[in-house]
Order: sequence, then structure tokens, then C-alpha cells
Amino acid sequence: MTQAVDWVAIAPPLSLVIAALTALLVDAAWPRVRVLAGLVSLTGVVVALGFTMSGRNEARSTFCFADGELPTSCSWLVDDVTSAWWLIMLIATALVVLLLWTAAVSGELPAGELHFLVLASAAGALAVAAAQDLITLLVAMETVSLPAFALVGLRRVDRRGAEAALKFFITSVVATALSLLGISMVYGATGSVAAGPVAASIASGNAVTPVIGVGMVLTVVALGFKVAAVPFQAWVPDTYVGAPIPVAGYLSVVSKAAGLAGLTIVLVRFLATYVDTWSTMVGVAAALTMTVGNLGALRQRHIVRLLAWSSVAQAGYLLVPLAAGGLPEDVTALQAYALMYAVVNLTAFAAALAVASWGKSDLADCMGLARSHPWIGGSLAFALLCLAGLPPGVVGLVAKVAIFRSAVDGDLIWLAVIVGVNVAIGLVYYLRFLAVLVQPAASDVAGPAGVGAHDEDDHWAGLDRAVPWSTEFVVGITLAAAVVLSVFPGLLFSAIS
Amino acid sequence: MTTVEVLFVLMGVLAVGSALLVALSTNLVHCALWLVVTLGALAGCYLLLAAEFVAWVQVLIYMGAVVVLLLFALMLTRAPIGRVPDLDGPNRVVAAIAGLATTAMLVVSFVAGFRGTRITVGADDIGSTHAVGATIFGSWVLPFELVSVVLLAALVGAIVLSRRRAAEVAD
Amino acid sequence: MIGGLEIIIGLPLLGALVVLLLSRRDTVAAWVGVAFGSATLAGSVVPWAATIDDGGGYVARSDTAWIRALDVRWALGLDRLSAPLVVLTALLSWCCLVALVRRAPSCGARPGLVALVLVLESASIGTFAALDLIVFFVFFELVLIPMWFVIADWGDEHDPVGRRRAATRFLVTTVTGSALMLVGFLLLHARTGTFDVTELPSRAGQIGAGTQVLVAVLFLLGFGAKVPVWPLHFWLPDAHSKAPTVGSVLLAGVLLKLGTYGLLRFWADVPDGAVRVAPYLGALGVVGIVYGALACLAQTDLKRLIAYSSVGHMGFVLLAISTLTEQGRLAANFANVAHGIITALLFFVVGAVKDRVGTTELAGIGRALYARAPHLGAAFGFAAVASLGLPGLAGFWGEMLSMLAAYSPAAALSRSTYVVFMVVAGLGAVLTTAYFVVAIRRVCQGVPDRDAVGDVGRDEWVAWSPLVASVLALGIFPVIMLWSGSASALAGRR
Amino acid sequence: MPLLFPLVVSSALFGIGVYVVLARRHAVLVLMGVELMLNAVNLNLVAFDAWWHDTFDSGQVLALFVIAIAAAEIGLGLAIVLVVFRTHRHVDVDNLRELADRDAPDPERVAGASS
Amino acid sequence: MTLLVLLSLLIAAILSVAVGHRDDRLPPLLGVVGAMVAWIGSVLIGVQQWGMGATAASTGTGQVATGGLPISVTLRVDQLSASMLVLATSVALLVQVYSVAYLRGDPRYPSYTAFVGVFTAAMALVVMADDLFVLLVGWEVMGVCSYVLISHHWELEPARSGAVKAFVMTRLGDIGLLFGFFVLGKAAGTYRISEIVAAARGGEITGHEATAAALLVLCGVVGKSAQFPLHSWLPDAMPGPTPISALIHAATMVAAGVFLVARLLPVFGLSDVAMNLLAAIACLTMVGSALFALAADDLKRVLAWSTVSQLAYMFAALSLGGYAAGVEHLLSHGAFKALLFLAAGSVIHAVGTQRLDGMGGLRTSMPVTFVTMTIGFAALAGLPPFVGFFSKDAVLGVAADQAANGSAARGWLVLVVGVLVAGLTSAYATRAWLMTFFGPRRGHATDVAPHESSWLMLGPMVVLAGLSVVGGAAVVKPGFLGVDAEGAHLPVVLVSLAVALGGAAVTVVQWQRLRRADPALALGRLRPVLAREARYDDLVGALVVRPTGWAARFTRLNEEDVVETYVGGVDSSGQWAARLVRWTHNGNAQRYVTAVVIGAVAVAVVIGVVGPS
Repeated sequence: MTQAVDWVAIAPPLSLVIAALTALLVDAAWPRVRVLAGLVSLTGVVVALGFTMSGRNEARSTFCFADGELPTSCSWLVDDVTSAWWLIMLIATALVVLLLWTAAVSGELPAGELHFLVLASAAGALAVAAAQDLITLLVAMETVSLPAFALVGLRRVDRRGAEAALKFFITSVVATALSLLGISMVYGATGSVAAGPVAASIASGNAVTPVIGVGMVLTVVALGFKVAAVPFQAWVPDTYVGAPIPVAGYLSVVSKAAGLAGLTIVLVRFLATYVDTWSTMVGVAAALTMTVGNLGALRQRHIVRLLAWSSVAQAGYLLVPLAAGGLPEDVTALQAYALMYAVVNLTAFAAALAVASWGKSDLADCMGLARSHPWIGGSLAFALLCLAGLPPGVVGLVAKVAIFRSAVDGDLIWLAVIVGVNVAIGLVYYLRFLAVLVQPAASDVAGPAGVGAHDEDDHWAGLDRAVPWSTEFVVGITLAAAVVLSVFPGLLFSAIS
Repeated sequence: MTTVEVLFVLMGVLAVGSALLVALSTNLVHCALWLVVTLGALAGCYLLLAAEFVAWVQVLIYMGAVVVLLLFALMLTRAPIGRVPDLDGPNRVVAAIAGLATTAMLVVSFVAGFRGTRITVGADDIGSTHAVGATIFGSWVLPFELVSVVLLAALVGAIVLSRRRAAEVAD
Repeated sequence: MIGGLEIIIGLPLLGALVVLLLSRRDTVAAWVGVAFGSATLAGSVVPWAATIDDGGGYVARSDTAWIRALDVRWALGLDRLSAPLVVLTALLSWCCLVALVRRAPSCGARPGLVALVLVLESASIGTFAALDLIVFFVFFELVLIPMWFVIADWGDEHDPVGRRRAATRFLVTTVTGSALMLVGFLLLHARTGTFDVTELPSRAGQIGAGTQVLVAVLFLLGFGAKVPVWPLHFWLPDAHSKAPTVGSVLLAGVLLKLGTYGLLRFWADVPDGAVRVAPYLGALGVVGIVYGALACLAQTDLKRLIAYSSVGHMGFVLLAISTLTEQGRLAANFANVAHGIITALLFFVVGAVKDRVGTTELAGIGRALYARAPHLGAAFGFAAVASLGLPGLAGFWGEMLSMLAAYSPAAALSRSTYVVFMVVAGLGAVLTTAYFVVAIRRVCQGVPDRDAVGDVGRDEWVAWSPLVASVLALGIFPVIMLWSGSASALAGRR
Repeated sequence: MPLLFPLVVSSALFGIGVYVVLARRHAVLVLMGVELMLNAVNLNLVAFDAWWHDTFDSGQVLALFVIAIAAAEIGLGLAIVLVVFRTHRHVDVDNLRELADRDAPDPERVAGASS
Repeated sequence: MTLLVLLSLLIAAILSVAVGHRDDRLPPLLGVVGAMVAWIGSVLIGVQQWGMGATAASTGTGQVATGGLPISVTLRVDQLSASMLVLATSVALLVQVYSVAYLRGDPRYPSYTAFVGVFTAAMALVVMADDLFVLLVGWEVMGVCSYVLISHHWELEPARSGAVKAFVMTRLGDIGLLFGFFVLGKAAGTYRISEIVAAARGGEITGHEATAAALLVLCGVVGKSAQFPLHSWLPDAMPGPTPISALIHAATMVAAGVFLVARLLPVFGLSDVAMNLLAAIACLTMVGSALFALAADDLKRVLAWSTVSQLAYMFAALSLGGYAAGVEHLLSHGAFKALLFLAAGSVIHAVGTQRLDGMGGLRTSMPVTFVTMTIGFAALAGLPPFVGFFSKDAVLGVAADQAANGSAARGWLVLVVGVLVAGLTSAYATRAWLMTFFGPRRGHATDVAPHESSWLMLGPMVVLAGLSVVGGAAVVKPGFLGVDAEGAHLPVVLVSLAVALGGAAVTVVQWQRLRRADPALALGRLRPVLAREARYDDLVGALVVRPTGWAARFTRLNEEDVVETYVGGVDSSGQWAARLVRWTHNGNAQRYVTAVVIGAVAVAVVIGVVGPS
């Protein structure tokens, strides 16, 4: 009884894997033409994106196993929700590939391996969003993680990169181990690892208590770890700071999206019956996550670390729709927010990369950036506003509205209020950053307008190496996307549904 | 108590005991060796639970490959061969509490959930290489393929991390 | 679909862009700002006039789908409640823009400030015009960042740290409030299934009593932080005293109105909840009146004094709102507009004083402004007298009608409670008189103790005269807003 | 055989693994702790598989995959440990603090200083 | 015609401010012309109302919506308003003329004359308004004009503080008035005065409502007309230019209170409580202020207290329902008090001080002033044949009537006190007269010999003196104001005249006995108490002003310390929480792992215990 394979359903991750292998081989074959690997991987992502878009609007499942007695269940399901996750992940992956472009082309990082690892990890992320049994899910999660470890440590001569990789690795594998323990307990309690049977077993009350409860909690640990939910958030700042900035961006978006997708599947498909229990659990986690994230960011001066903490806080917001019960509308809200977050967060990381390319990493180094480099600084400012959820970053605001709406519709008024307070706390540091960006140089305050511009150029003189075109490109398209979405926020939702 | 049960208890005690030594030994190499004992005892457990194929894979991969890797790593990091006094961090007490708490939680929930439940082993050939192979390629193709990606990625990752490049060599 | 309101909202935005593009040419940019401001002002009168002709419904409506997934429509329109506020916004923005033509801000570049004023104008008009809760919310939030920049970057040139703190405090408080407000909006949507402002009042019956109270409280907190309702006023004095003149003008004249407008508009959607919460709002309003007046009485900084006086005046508006009667709504709306104009004038005058003597501390200003700059002193005296509610000037009708409304609140409210509120508010009005005459005595009168300063310039007269004229016009001809149809139009809301 | 036998053994192993991961400083030892945890899980899986007589052998299959994944993890993990050793000359997990969140921020400097 | 009165004054005022600075001569001219036009208009109205027997006429139909009862922007002229209008515009015209000389060369003349014009217009609005709120507009505009005019010399501390005191005190009363209007409107279902009066007459207002309304209106009246307990602002308003004092005391401001009570007398009539209170306030004020006048050592202050006392007469009459008597006295008082102030201004202008101890012996150097002021004092003292005699007699007559039949207690109270105060009045009038014009020149005042004022000042005085002489005939004319004046009560007349003469005589005797020193010295230890006005200001200060100041300072401290502390506390607690979060992320990966494990286990335990089962 060999399983039938629906190739259309697995085409996007498959194209990523193929592109990954091709990139590796191409780079091995023509090591001097470093740009090849990037082109291959970009092509792979675009092809995957094409498959995803063309395969929308029809649910496909494959890798099914039937045994007569039990209802048919499948390991792989591609429906609207999955497609939307794929869309988000693939867009983000494409952006990350572009962000890595220069590092690969310049030889700073090994091109073939780099692109291979990114695409392999992304393929895992895609698989997470489609997985319908815990084994596939777990393996897919590991497919996301393992290449990511290597990516974080890719700058081998860098002490901080190595340290970051080790920390990321250790915390991650412990989380995975806990998750595995949880899976084993769910399996023990229900006798299955597939969504349908597990859910049926729980619904019929046959699942063994309290093993199923403990198993449920432990199962989501690795997912929570990916999402960076409290108490699994501690690795985030250290890892992001130590990793190459595009990789940090990858972790903050694609890896996080994989965690959210997995979490959605586990909670909604497997544990729907326990919605009351886990909704409180996720709600508390969301509240803690956003609070800790915002507090952690409050006094940061290091750009990437600030963005890291901010991504923890954003993870808290992202958890809210799940806490609200993970109904289809909630998932829509979650994905809309995730898409918004993916776009603007990568803008921010791209800008951070640009700043880092001048050898700067401190907030104070960004003084007046929006004036001296309107393109980079302005985009960063806009991204911060979107993250803060304040107009003119309307897209961020609308996404937050969707989050709030989930909470309110799910009768989680308390959580909505906490989100509100956190949005306000978050403002403090986003605005501090923003203020630095637009701050005129000291001379501008004293002198008449127009004179200051020259002094600012001096301020940046000597460090003003050209920003790589790929980085500028990423900044440009993400900014354009954010602006367009701000004017027509409806597109945000139509993109994912 | 049947023979199988007695054997299982013995194997279990062996596994736990050697694991404890892994946890407490002050000699790095000893730790690795005690780990081998634990893994071996567990392989025995698998056998007793009729998971034949898993047991052999355990022996081959874990005892054969992983432990060797660990020993190599110990050597490459120039780990001292003898006793190392400060092998434990200041976190010991917390770690002990965490470990005990974990065990306690698990035991309590297992006892509450499975008290009096018995396994009947050996009725069918569930754990045989053939059966497992058939299910893997019959029902679990997808994760299997994914695992191959994982392994490849790990391989590439390990290589890319370990490879010395020209620039570094020049340093 | 581009309707008239889109034009009125879009013009200032377009103006802001043009100004930014012209930012190298300082004065030209300022003139361009004035041009766009004038066009907007002219445009804003049209729908206002239409509301008077119209039977009391919404005019200049536009309605297209905006965010389908969230059930949000791009719905705009004005009625007799919002149209005057739009005109007020356009008028005050125009005055600010004119004021910027000849006088550059004391720190920061002028084109940026001009652009921000235009953005603020656009966003405020959008807030008043929004007929969809989420569109309202978006515009409501859009106001914040520009104002934050105005305070943080163009504020008090002597205190960069303090002005940023004040700006952030303002922003954080308001955002917290608006988040609560949003929760209220979403609760409304959850129970009624619509964000449509025109629909919601008729669907109040679908909302349970407990939810209504909750929503009413959320609105009270949310809008209250903006107004600000008494214990939430802590951000106001700092924000005002650190803001540049145009910032203070718009903050007091327009932004505070967003809060009272919101309460007026949206409490109608939860009548049962509003009835429960209204007495508390009334009490807070009255406390604000007395507290603000007392704070003014011992104040040594003129700008802070005016800021606290706003707390008091907003107290009257809140008292009127809390009566839940048509009379109260009318009173609140009138008081809104009147306070906007008068306080704007006060801030302009105090800003002019600051331009000349470099401080707003009473001790630093010195005495006898009547002698040192007669017109400036007279302008301050006029604005102060208008502010203290002299009959025949705009401020009176708002205060009087508020107290009148409190004399006969809605049937479901305790009349005796409101009569007590009315009496306390009256005493607050006396205290208001007291602190203004004390301030006049301290600043305008006396023996000149230092040099004369430049008197009001022609450009300043141009910027201020519409305000003076409005104060007189509304005072002498209150029918402009209180014609016989205005009450019935507001009645149509329920 | 009582199902609890393997479960208790695995619980103990997992707890010991946790202790090793949390208490041991040497990175390789920490990896050993992780192995202990994974093996505990495997024992669970195998035991449950035997108990359920699972047609799909989910437990055993997962156990196999875990072994594979564990091998991959160890391989990659050891590579990372070697990189750390190469850059730090030690592999004490609790002694890698360069990325600690400890730079004392000074908001004034950020807000007010000119460069 | 009604609009002509208002607009001429307002337009003149606006022009004066707008173009007055171009030429020194313009503002006086504008002021006089404006007042003249208004006066002509008023006289025409008066002729229509009294002479041609026209019925009350309303103009204006505008309505201001309030969401409840509408406010009607309506003016209505009847005989009472016509009389008041003529009085106000006449005095205003005379004051404008007088000021031309009195304030010649004052740089603030434009605003001065403008405010006098607005002041007059506001009074005209008060008397012509047919809607409570329109009346209120005039009422309060008067208040602010008086504030500005009192502080005309704002470089002088007494002027500043007097103005503040006047404004705040009257405003305190006005709030009561406003509430009274609310009550009236609600009770009568309209804000139109004519309809309210009709409703009161028709019994549509219950006694309960009437009491509440009347008491609240009384607050405003007491404030505006400077009756106890809000009486103390009027004497302190004396630092204002003297013509302004004449205007305030004779024809506007303080008269408005009496006018309002007269207007709303039907409402007051429904409430015995209000009438009793009014009578009590009137009597108390009458006596107290007369005593203060007796001891005051500032000429204008004497006159100010005399105003308070005379107003109390009017209120006393009104409290007995004596509408005609009250109004008569108001009009006659308007004439002679204006005269007195203008004459006092002339004196002050000549000697450069307001203090009685800086005057003396001026009858030779200022003959015209002497004669006119003597007439004024005689009228004040109620000596025949001057106008004050007749009107005061009318008041006492009403009291006697009521004492005989009607509200006996109230009647007797007013009668006794009225007669007593008649004596006090003539005593202080005589004292002031003596101290100003007789005896030696006192004090250290100007070295320049006092001289008679210009005819621009004397002219108005002469006119008013003439009115004071012949006015008696007018006010006792039967049918005046549409009410039948009562015939003189001979016994009351004789008694009060005797008492008045006695008061004057005692004063003269003391003057002689003390060798032409202040007769008030005869009061002995009572004098300082009275001169300090029974320390009423200190009492108010201790009970109201200082506690308010404390409250204000407390509020400010609360804002600066408490609120700031809490807000700052939120701020810094956030910062500390941020530090805590950062401290927990100390870079130790094992600590992170510990958090992962313990967090997971803890949640699992919780769920396992309480969770899905």
C-alpha cells in the first residue's frame, strides 16, 4: 500500500528543495560565478510562489493512509490557510535571499551552502504549514531548525556568531526534546499522531488524562520556541545579534511563521476540543510575551537587539488570534498580521543591514539617518511606525485592528486591554528610535535650514560606502508594499484569502 | 513477574544508573562511556518491547556513530582526560530541581493515566525490520523524505561550519 | 470614488507633500501651505452650508468598500454635529499656516512644521468626517504622530529632553486610550455586526446592558484620555507648555475636540450603558472644572495656565455630554467650537508674548503689557474675557447651555445629582473669572517694570482676526450654530 | 509487562537529561544530556507503540526518525562546538556571555548627543 | 428706534477704538455724538410710551435654539424701560460731556469712551430685553465694562484690586442669577420676560418655584446692586475715574439690580420668603452702609456707601410691593447721585485728592460746584423741595401703608429703619458737605489754589441740579409709570423730615463743637470700626479668599508633586521592569534553557492538574 503522491500539492516545497540542491551543485561546479547560486535559489522561490498562487482556492491532501477501521487521514494538506502561510514564507524567503545576495556574491559567506541552507530551511517551513500529523510536523520543524543553526554560525571567524549558534542550538534542541516528549505522550494518550484520529479521540473522551494535557503543553514547546513566546524567548536577542543580519531577519519572520503555522495546526486541528484550556494558556503566553518583549526593548540601544526584542513583542500580538480560539477569522487576522509583520520587519532588518554595512550598530549611530539617507532612514522610520501600529503606517494599524478584533470577538477583553497597554509601551521605544532617525544634526538646530545638510554629510563621511543594491532593492520593494498596503489595507486580507 | 519483566527492570535500572553516572561523573570520557552503557541498555529495552528494528538502529547509529562522534569532539576540543573539578556550573541546584520536577511530573501523570495497564508483547511482528520498513515506505514516505533533507542539511551545515577557508588558513 | 470630503481631506495632504518637496525654499513653502490651507477652508464651508440646508442627515457622503475582510467601508459624511468642527479645524489650521508665514518656528525648520500642520488638518477633518468606526480610528491615530513630531522637534527650544518627554507622554496616554476605544468599537461590531456610524444607533437594542456599560466605560476612558477627563489630564500641561504655538493651538483647538466629539457621537450607540456611566462623567467633568480653575489660580506659567483652563472648559463640555439630552449635545458641540476658537486665540497671544520675551513664566513676562504692547495686552484681555464666559462672546453660550442642560438632564438620570453638578460648575465659572482677572492684573496691568516690546504685527493680526471675528460672531449671533433646526438634527442621531 | 515500567524508566532518563543539560558546563556533555532526553522519548514511543499495537507503527517510526534527527543534531552540534572552540578556546556553555544584554544604556546620549 | 439706541452707542464705541488714535479730538466727539443720538432715541421712545400712551412694543423675532426652550432675541419697550432708558442715556450723555474735560489728554481716552458707550448700550439692552438671556448678556457686559472702567488707571494698585473685586463679586452673584433664570424658564415654560410676568400674574408659577427663582435671582441682584452680603465691592470701585462712578451709581450697573426686581416683582410677589429676605437685606444694608458713610474719610467712598444705602431704600420699597415708589426713588436717585459724583469729580479734579481731610473751605473757590453739590446733598438727605424728598417719602409711605394693613411686620421694619436711616443719611450728607466746602483748607494737598472747573464739567452738573430741583414734580405726578402714586402720608413725612433735620443738626453741632474738625470724631471708638467697614473684607478674606488660595496652591502642589510623582513612577517602574528583563537575559545559555524547561513543566503541571479532564 504505497501512498499516492499529489505532486501539485507538494510542488512548492519540492521546488525549494530542488532549487536548494541545484544551488549547491551549481556553486560546486562553478565556484567563481557566485551569483549563480543566488539566481537559482531566487528562481526556486519564485517558482514555488507561482505554484502556490496557482494552486490556491482548492484544498488538496496527499500522503494519506487508510486502514479500513480508521477514517482516512493524510499527512499533507494544502488549503487556503496553508497557501497563505506559504505565500508569507515565500515572500519573506525571497527577501532574505536578496538580503543575502551581496554577502554571497562578495564571498563573505559561502554562496552555494548559504542558499542551500536557506532554501532547505524554508522548505521545512512550508512543510510545517502543510503537515497534518505530528511526525511530519516534528520532522519539518527540524528541517527548519537545523539549517538555521548553521546559518547563524555561518560567519565562522566571528566569536559572536559562534556563540549565537551554540546558544540557539542548545535551547532549540532542548525545546525539540520537550516537544518530542509531548508528542510521545499525545501518542500514548490517543494512539495516533495524525490530526483526525487524535482530535476524534479527544472529542470522544477516550484520550488518557492527564497524559494528554501534559502532552499537549509539551508538544507546543518547540513551536512556542520558534515563535519566541515567553518563556521560550530568551535565545532571541542573543541569537539575532550574533547572527548575520539577514539570517536574523529570516529567523524573525520565516521561522516564526513556521512556528505560528505549526501552532495553529496543533491547536486547531488536534486539540480543538480543549479550546477553552489552551485559549487561556495561549492568551497568558501572549500577554507575557508582548509585555516582556516590549520591556526588553524599552532600554535597548543596539539596533538589532532592539529589533529582536520588538519581534518578541510582535510574537505576543501574533499569538492573540490563536488565544481567541483560532477560528477561521482569527487565522485570517493572524495571517494578515504575519504578512504585514513579514514585510515591515524585513524592511527594518534590511535597513539595519544597510547601517551595519557602514560598520554601525548603535541607535546613536543612526542619528539623522532619515535626513542624510532618506531612502534607508525613511523606510526604517516607516517600518517602525508600521510595527508600532500608528498611521501613517496604516497597514500596521489595520493589522492590529484585526488582532484586537479577534480578541474582542473571542470575548478576551482583558487580553485586548493588555494589548492596548503594550502597544503604548511599544510606542516608547519605537518613537525613541524614530526620534533618533529624524533628529537633525546639532548644526542644523543652530544654523539656518539648508546649511545643516552639508554637515550631516560630514557626519557620515568616510563611512558612506554605497549600500548594496540588493539591500536597497529590498528596502524599496518592502517600503512600496507597505505604502500600498497602507493606502489599500484591503489588499492585505485579499492576499491571504 | 515474568522473565521479560525482570529483564526489563534490570535493563531499565542499568540505563538509569549509567545515565546518572553520565550526569555525575567528573571525567568527560567516562561520561561518554557511561552514555554508551545507557544507550545499550535502552537497546535492550527496545528488544524486550519487540521493537527489533529500532533496537538495531539504536545500536548501529547511536552506539556506533554518535558516541564516536562525541568522543572525537571531546578530543578535538582538547578536553582533559582526567577529572575535571568544575564540570558543573553554578546552576546545579536549579538543574537538579528542574530534573526532579520533570521526572516527578512525568511519573505522576503516567501513573495517573496508565496505572494497571499492561503491554502484551510478541503477539505480532510489529517491530520487525520488515514490518517497520513496510510502514515507513507505505505510510511515512513524507517525513522520511523530509528526514533526508534534514540529514543533508545537517551534513552541509556541519561541513560549511567546519571547513577552513583559504582566508582563515592564511591567518 | 472621489467625493467632496476626499478633496477636503486630500488637499492638505497634497499640500504637505508639495511643501516637503519645496522644503529648500523656506518662505515659498510657507506660502504654498497657506494656499492649500485657504483652499481647504473654502472647501470646508461647502458641506457645512449643505448640512444647514439639508434635512438633518449626512451630506457629502461617500461609501466604498475598503477592507472587506474586516467589514470596513471607506465611509465619509458630515452632519450638523461634525460639520462645524470641520470648519473649526480648517479655520484654526489656516490661522496656524498664516502665522507661520512671517515667523519661523523658534527651532526646527519651517517647511516641516507647515507640512505637519497640513497633515494634522487632514487627519482631524478625516476623523470628524469618518462614518465608519475603523476609518474613524485610523484618522484618530493619524493625528498622533504629526503632533508628536510637532511637540518633540519644534517645541520648547530650551528643553529638548523635556519636550520629547512631554510629546511621548501625550502620545502614550492617548494611544492607550485609543486602544481601549478600539476595543469598544470592536465590541460594538461584535454585537451589532456593523461598523457603520449611521447604522449603529438604531442597533443599540441588540447590545446587552452589561456590554453597553462596558463599552460606555471604554469610550469614557478612551476618549477621556484625549479630552482629557480630569484624572487623565496629566499629559496636557506639559504637552502644551512644551509645544510650539501652532502645536498648542491645534492641540487645544482641534485635538481635544476629537475626544469630546467621539463621546458625543458614540455614546449614542450605547444608550443604556451611557445612562449608567454618565453621572460619573458628569462628576469628573465638574471636578475638572473646579480643579482646573484652582490649578490656574496658583499657576505661574501662562501657557500652563491656559492648558489647565482647557481642562476646566472641557469639563463643561463633558458635563453637557453627560446629561444625555439634545440640549446637552447642542451645548457640548457649541462649547467645543467656542473653546477651540477662544483657546486658539489665547495660545496665539501667549505665543506672541513668548516670541517677544522668550518665556511664558509670569515672572519673566513682567507687568503692564497694556503699556508695553497695548494691542497685545488688549488681545490677551479680550481672549481671557471670552474664555471666562462673558455673555455676548462665544464662550458664554457653551458654558451657559451646559449648565442649562445639567439643570434638566435626561429622564433616566438623577436630577438632583445634576443640579449639584450645575451649582459646582457655576462656582467653577466664578473661579475661572477669578484666575483670568488675576492673570490680567498680573500681566497686563501695573507699572511697567521693563522695556516695551514689539506690538502685534500685521501678520499676526491677519492670523488672529478670523478668531476674534468668530468669537464675536458666535457670541452675538449664536444662531450660527444654534438655529432652530440644529437641535432637531442632533435628535436625528438617536 | 506493565506499561509503567518503560514509562518510569523514560521519565527518569528524561529528568537526568534535563539535569545534564542544565548543570553541565561542557558543551559536549550538554549534547549528551540532549541525547539522554531524546532516548527517553524513544523509549516512550516504543512502549506506546507496543501498547497500542499501532497499525502504522507511528511510535517506532517516529523513534527511528528521532534517532536520525538526533544524529543530525549531534553532527551539526559538534560542528558548532568546534567552531566555538576555535573562536573561544573553550566550550563552557555558561561562559559565553559576549552577547549578554548588558550594555548600560543611557537614553540621554541617544536622544541628545550629536554623534 | 430701540436698535438706534443700541447701535449708535456701539458704532461710536467701535469707531472710537478703531480710529480714535488718529486724532485726540475724535474719541470725545464720537463719545458725545453717540450718546447724544442714543439719548434722542430714548427720549423719543419715552415720549411714545408716556406721552402718547403707546402700548408696550416688541421688536425682533430671532430665536436661538438651546435644544430645550428657545431663547428669543426680542426687545420690548414699556413705560418702565422707557424711563430707565431715558435715565441711563441722559446720565451717559452728561458723563460723556463731562469726561471731555475731566479726562482731557488721557492717552486711554479712546478705549475709555468706547467702554462708556458699550456700558450704556449694555444697560439699554438690560432694560429693553424681553428675554432673560438677552437681559443676561447686557447684565454681564455691564459687569465687564465696569471692570475695565474701574481699572482705567491700571497702574494704581487700588484700581486693579478694586476692579478684580468688583468683577469677581458680581460674577459670583450672576451665577445665582443664571440659575434663577433656569428655574424661571422651566417653571414658566418660556424665557420671555413678558410671558413670565404674565405667567406669574396668572398663577401659573407655583410658590415653590417662585421662591427658588426669586432667591436665585436675588443673588445676582445683590451682587450687582451691592447689597449685603456682596456689598463691599462698590466702595472699592472708587479708584475708577469719577464720571464712571457717576455712571455706575446713578444710571447703570447698580440700578440694573433694582430694575430687575421691579421687572420680576410679580414673581417675587408669589414668594413671601423672598420678599422677607429682600426686606431684611435691604434694612441691614441700609443701616450698615449709612453708618459706614458716616465714618468714611474719602469723599467718593461716602457717596458710594450712600448709594448702597439708597439702593437699599429701593429694595425695601420693592419688598413691600411698592413698585412705583421703588422706581421713583431709583430715578430720582439717578439724578442726584449723578450730580453728586460729577460735583465730587469737579472737587477732586480741583484738589487732586479724594480724601475729605484734603479738602475744606472750597465754597469760595468753587462756587458753582458748591451750589450744585449742595443741591445734591439736600436731595440725598431728603429735604424738600428736592427730588429726593418726594421719592423717599413715597418709599416710607408704602411702608406705612403696609405697616397699617398688609404685611405688618415687614412694613414696620422698613418704616422704622427707613426713618432712622433718613436721619443717618442727612447726618453723613451734612458731614461731607461741611468737610468739603467749609472750614479751613486741610491736609497737605496741592499747593495750587483750587479753582472752578471748566464749563464742560459744570454744565452737566447744572443740568442735573436743575433736574434735582424740578424732578420732584415729575416723580409725584399721578399716573407716572402707569401706576397711581400714593398721596403723601403726612405723619410719616413730618417724622422723617424731623429726623433728617435732626441728623443734620446734630452733625452741625458736632462740627462746631469740634472746631470744624470731622464730626465723625464724635462717634468715638465706634469710628475706627465703621471706617474699616466692620472688617467685612477681613471676614471675607478669612472665609473665602484665603481658603481658595490655599486650595489653589494645594492643587498646584498636587499637580507638581503628587501627579508628577505617579506619572513619573509609572515611567520609572517601566524602566525598572525593563532593567529586570534585561538582567534576566544575562547571556548564560543554561539559564535560558532552565527557563524553557521550568516554564514548560510548570505550565504542564498546571494544565495537568486543572486542565482538560
